[in-house]
Amino acid sequence: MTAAIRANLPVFAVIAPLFVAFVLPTFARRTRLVEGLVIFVQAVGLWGTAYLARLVLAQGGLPIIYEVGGWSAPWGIELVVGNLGAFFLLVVAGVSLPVAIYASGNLAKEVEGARRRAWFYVLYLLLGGALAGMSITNDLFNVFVLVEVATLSCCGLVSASQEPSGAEAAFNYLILATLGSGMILGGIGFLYIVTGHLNMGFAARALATVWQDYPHVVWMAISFFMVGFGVKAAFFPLHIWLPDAHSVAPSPASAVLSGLAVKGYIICLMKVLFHVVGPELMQVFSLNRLLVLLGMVAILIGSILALGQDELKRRLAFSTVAQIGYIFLGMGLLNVKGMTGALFHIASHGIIKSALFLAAGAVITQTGKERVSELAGVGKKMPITMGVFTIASLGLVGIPLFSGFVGKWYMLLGSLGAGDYLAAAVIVAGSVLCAGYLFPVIRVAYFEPAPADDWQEPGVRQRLALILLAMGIFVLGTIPGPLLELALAAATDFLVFN
Amino acid sequence: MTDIILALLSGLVGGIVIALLPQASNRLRNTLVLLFSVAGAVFSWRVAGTVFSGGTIRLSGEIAGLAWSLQPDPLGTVFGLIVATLWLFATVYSFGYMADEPRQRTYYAFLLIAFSVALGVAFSGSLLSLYLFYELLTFATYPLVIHERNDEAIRAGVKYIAYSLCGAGAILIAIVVTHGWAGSLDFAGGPLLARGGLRPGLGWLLGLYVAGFGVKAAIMPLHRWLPEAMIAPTPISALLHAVAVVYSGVYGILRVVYSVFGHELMAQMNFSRALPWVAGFTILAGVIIATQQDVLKRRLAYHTISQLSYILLGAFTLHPWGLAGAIFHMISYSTLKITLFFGAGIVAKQTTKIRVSDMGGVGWQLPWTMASFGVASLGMIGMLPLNTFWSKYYLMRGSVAGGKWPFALVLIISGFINALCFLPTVVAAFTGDRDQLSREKGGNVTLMVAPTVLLAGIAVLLGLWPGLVWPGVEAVVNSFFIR
Amino acid sequence: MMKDFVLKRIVIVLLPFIQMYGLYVIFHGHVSPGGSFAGGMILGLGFVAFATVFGLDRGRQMLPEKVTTLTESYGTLWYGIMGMIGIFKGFPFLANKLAGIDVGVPGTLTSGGLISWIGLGVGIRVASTITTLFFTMMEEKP
Amino acid sequence: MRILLSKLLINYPYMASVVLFIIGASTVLTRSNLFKKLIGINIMESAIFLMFIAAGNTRGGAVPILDQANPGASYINPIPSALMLTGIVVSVSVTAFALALIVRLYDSYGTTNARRIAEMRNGVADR
Repeated sequence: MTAAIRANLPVFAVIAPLFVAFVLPTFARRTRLVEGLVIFVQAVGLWGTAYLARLVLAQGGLPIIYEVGGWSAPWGIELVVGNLGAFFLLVVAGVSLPVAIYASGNLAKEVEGARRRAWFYVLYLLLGGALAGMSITNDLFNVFVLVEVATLSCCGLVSASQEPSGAEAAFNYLILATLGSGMILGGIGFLYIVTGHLNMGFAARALATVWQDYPHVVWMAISFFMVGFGVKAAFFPLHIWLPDAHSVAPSPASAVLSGLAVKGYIICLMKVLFHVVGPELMQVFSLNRLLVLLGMVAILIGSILALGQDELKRRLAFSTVAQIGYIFLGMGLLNVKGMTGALFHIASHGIIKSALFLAAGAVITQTGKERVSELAGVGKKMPITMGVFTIASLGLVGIPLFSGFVGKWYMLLGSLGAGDYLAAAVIVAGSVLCAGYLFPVIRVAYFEPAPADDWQEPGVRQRLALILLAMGIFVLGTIPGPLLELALAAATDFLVFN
Repeated sequence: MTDIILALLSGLVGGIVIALLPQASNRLRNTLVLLFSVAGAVFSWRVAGTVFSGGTIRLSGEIAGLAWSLQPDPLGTVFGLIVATLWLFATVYSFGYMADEPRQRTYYAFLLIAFSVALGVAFSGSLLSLYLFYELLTFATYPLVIHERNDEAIRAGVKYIAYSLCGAGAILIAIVVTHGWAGSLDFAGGPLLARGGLRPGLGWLLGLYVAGFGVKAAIMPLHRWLPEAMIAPTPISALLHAVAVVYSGVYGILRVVYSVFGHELMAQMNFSRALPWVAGFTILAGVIIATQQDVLKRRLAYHTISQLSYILLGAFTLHPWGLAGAIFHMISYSTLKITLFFGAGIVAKQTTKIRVSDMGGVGWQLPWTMASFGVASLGMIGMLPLNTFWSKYYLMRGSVAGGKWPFALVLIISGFINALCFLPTVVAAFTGDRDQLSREKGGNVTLMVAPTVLLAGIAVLLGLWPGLVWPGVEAVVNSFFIR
Repeated sequence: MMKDFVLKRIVIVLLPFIQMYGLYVIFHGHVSPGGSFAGGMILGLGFVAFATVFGLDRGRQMLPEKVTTLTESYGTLWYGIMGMIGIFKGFPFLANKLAGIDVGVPGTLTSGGLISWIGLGVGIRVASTITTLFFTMMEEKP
Repeated sequence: MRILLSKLLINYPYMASVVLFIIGASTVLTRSNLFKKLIGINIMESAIFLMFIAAGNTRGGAVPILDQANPGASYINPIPSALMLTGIVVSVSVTAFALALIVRLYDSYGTTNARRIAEMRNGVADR
């Protein structure tokens, strides 16, 4: 039996959260059972993905190919757990477990009613399953379906808070994201028309031979993909929905939205751009320069906009826009170092931004204060929460020994390797700006006199989740070992063997 | 091996312990702070003993796929010793100065942590660990800078952290480039870039490094944060803004010049010929601005800017004598400057006078303090029985021997301006009207005066017997020039 | 709720046929156009027609919210269980012929193996989702 | 010109889908009524479905059901149609969800005009 489970781990990574999500509504009112089941699924998921990652590493980067229904590649749907898949599965599982633990403690204060909370978990698990699917599917149409599942779950999560602004943000997000999915579907359509394949490997092989016959169609397809995924991943000029959506959502939702969901779309875009279109074709269309340029603009503008926000969660949301810029910049450098940096930044930003949002959420639910200027003295009343916030800030700024540094180091290596000194300067300037918008929070929290209000630390589960994430930040920064190996191997896959 | 870990940990652990103590328990806290500082100092001295007796201590490991190492060489050890020794004095002085100040727990906790981090800067054996500790030093000292917590302090803090982070960013880029060119960042194997020889872009790289470390070394025009940061309590100004923090910048530049580029490579580069001029300009401009300041601490701050460039000038001569002078000046200047600051602090605390123009007659009230202040002022001019005479001597000798005689002239002129800068204050302090002065006692005078007088005594002692520290200076020079 | 007698009778008479047709489309997904989604839609639209004519309350009586929640959840779970048959037999998820399921003669009803049964789960889910959506929207009236 | 026109005419489904796509996208982006935005989304998605299905169509092709009587017939590619069925399901769920959100927005703001909602919210935020 265990052998059967192990052999089918790739598909379980996708369907287990989905099916648990579908069963949850039947016992929606038994909150403890729901929470227990969610945490159990996430914990098992983490174990399974760790096992998969070990398998992939042990195979020396050879992907585990899973043929659903026993149908092989061009006809059936493939799940490919390669370096990239294992990497992102690990990130998804690693971040969603602490967030689920946190949610089980904090959600009661943010979402009213047991049924609504159960539906929150349904959407949470659906998002997790969709992200897992996105990371390992090798089929373009599956990408579309999973992207849609993720988008709808994200919108649901955004609107989970009862405030009307939540519904508005969710609607705006939904409209733009659906526009994006339409674009993605159109891009898939163009690729299918040109290549006749939906399987990424086959499409890539066909595209390499036929793209010269249909350069305009391919160009259209690529631009559709860029805009479509760009909207969903909040890539710079298309980020307008993100600050509203990510700041009004309940804090666990903000954490996964900023930490994971956005990255899922980026992973899909990476797959399409590097596995299907290929780096050579990207250079033909000057896509790499566009990515670097827009990435730099995103870093600067996102950070500067974040500086101007007084609402803590909005500030973090704008920071996400900037950090997404880093990932795109690293992608656009088109060398292994830069790509590794971008991939590692996906992991480290995922974990750091989750920690930041969860800490901010804990502060907001415990004190009722949403603005940075009102948070004087929080650090003294809630040392663990603000301690984690501090660690995460140091990580995001990119202090050595914290996870953010590793990604930025590789991106710097990449940009200097590509001879792009401006990009290197922007990467560093982004760090300084990042300190500019995060450290005032810490200063206000620790070094301003505390009011007499009786603020307390959040519950045990929230603290546990925060501490887990902080440890994650530290571990990723000091012994990133397998994750960095996977990122490096995935980057090599992207750029060398294509 | 264990010494270095214990030296680094004593401050860190101490800081955490202090932070966990209740706010009220002053006596226990002071005892513990002293204990941990002494421990840190003792272990640093033990490390120094090992290094100067020819042993090597190396602690290296791979973190996040990059090689990090702690390996104090003579230069690092000298810096570490300066930090460890002066920290003890500053700690004792703090007990006196801070006795009636609020927020003591935060103050001492971060004082100890900053101690650890400064030692880390000194003992790091690779550019990466140097960068890490350099960056951490900013964060560890930030709470000390904004200790007053008023608007001015917070503005100074923002400026401090912004300047430092920008500098650190420049250093990070430079480190990445160095990593790409040299393949390694470890100091142990000689100058990193020497093997590659001259190559295009080397000047830019040096510029990045100098700009990055120059922020903390307060090279003009990157000095703006330093006078502002004088809002901090006096022991902090003395320790951090006259010694530890700015020295970390100076130390970084010394490292870059001698461990990253190497003096041979530097000598071949066009850009390195411009650097002494920057330092010379900063020397003169800093001290001239200092004479214009009326607030004593600001005057001292600009004077710091000037004096730091003495060290840099010595380093940029690329001559053994110049380096010897630089190292000697690191040692002698720090003892004198900390004395000056301590003196200013005692005056401010005891008479609430912070302006030079008000200080007439203070000397009669605080004879020991002002005597030490006078001794230190003489030292800043470079008078003979004081240690700075020797450092200036070697600096000039190095400038002339390195073919850069105009800088010897700069040093002499600067000495005269220094005289204008401090002597009138001292003279006024002992000649002014002594009767109309009110004295409101703040702090514990004994604990403040004792370290001040002791440091002045040390300065005189080193002036009389420079041989006391000469072996250390010689070891540093030999480690870079004789290979 | 409509008061037209003819309409009510016709719906009563037609309802079984509509349901029957929905099931037919579901089960013939592999041999004719349509399939579980279209079939489930027809199945659900039967209930929708009933609720339109007889009113929301009778519709809810016939298909309480509890039931739709259950069918929604377990319809999907059924899909999962069917998929797991392959895994239990030592083959990949959703394995059909490979897992030794009888696939009969092409062109006949039994030629789909597991497909019809999987389709049943999907169809039930679609039907209950459609009815839930419809009921919810009818309730939303302010 | 003639060749271009004839090419355009032959490929009329694609042309129609392009026109529909532009109509849909511009409706989404320019209209401030939430319902019109939603309708625009639906038009846009229909355009893509149309394009996909047109791509799968073979003129004079047979229904893609295995038929022993006529083994040599050229079949219409069933994959795009199957995919678009999924796409339609997705679009239905998006529409349903968006409608639910519009209902909630109408309940709390009393209007379905996106611009006015934004104004009201900012007014609340500014206080």
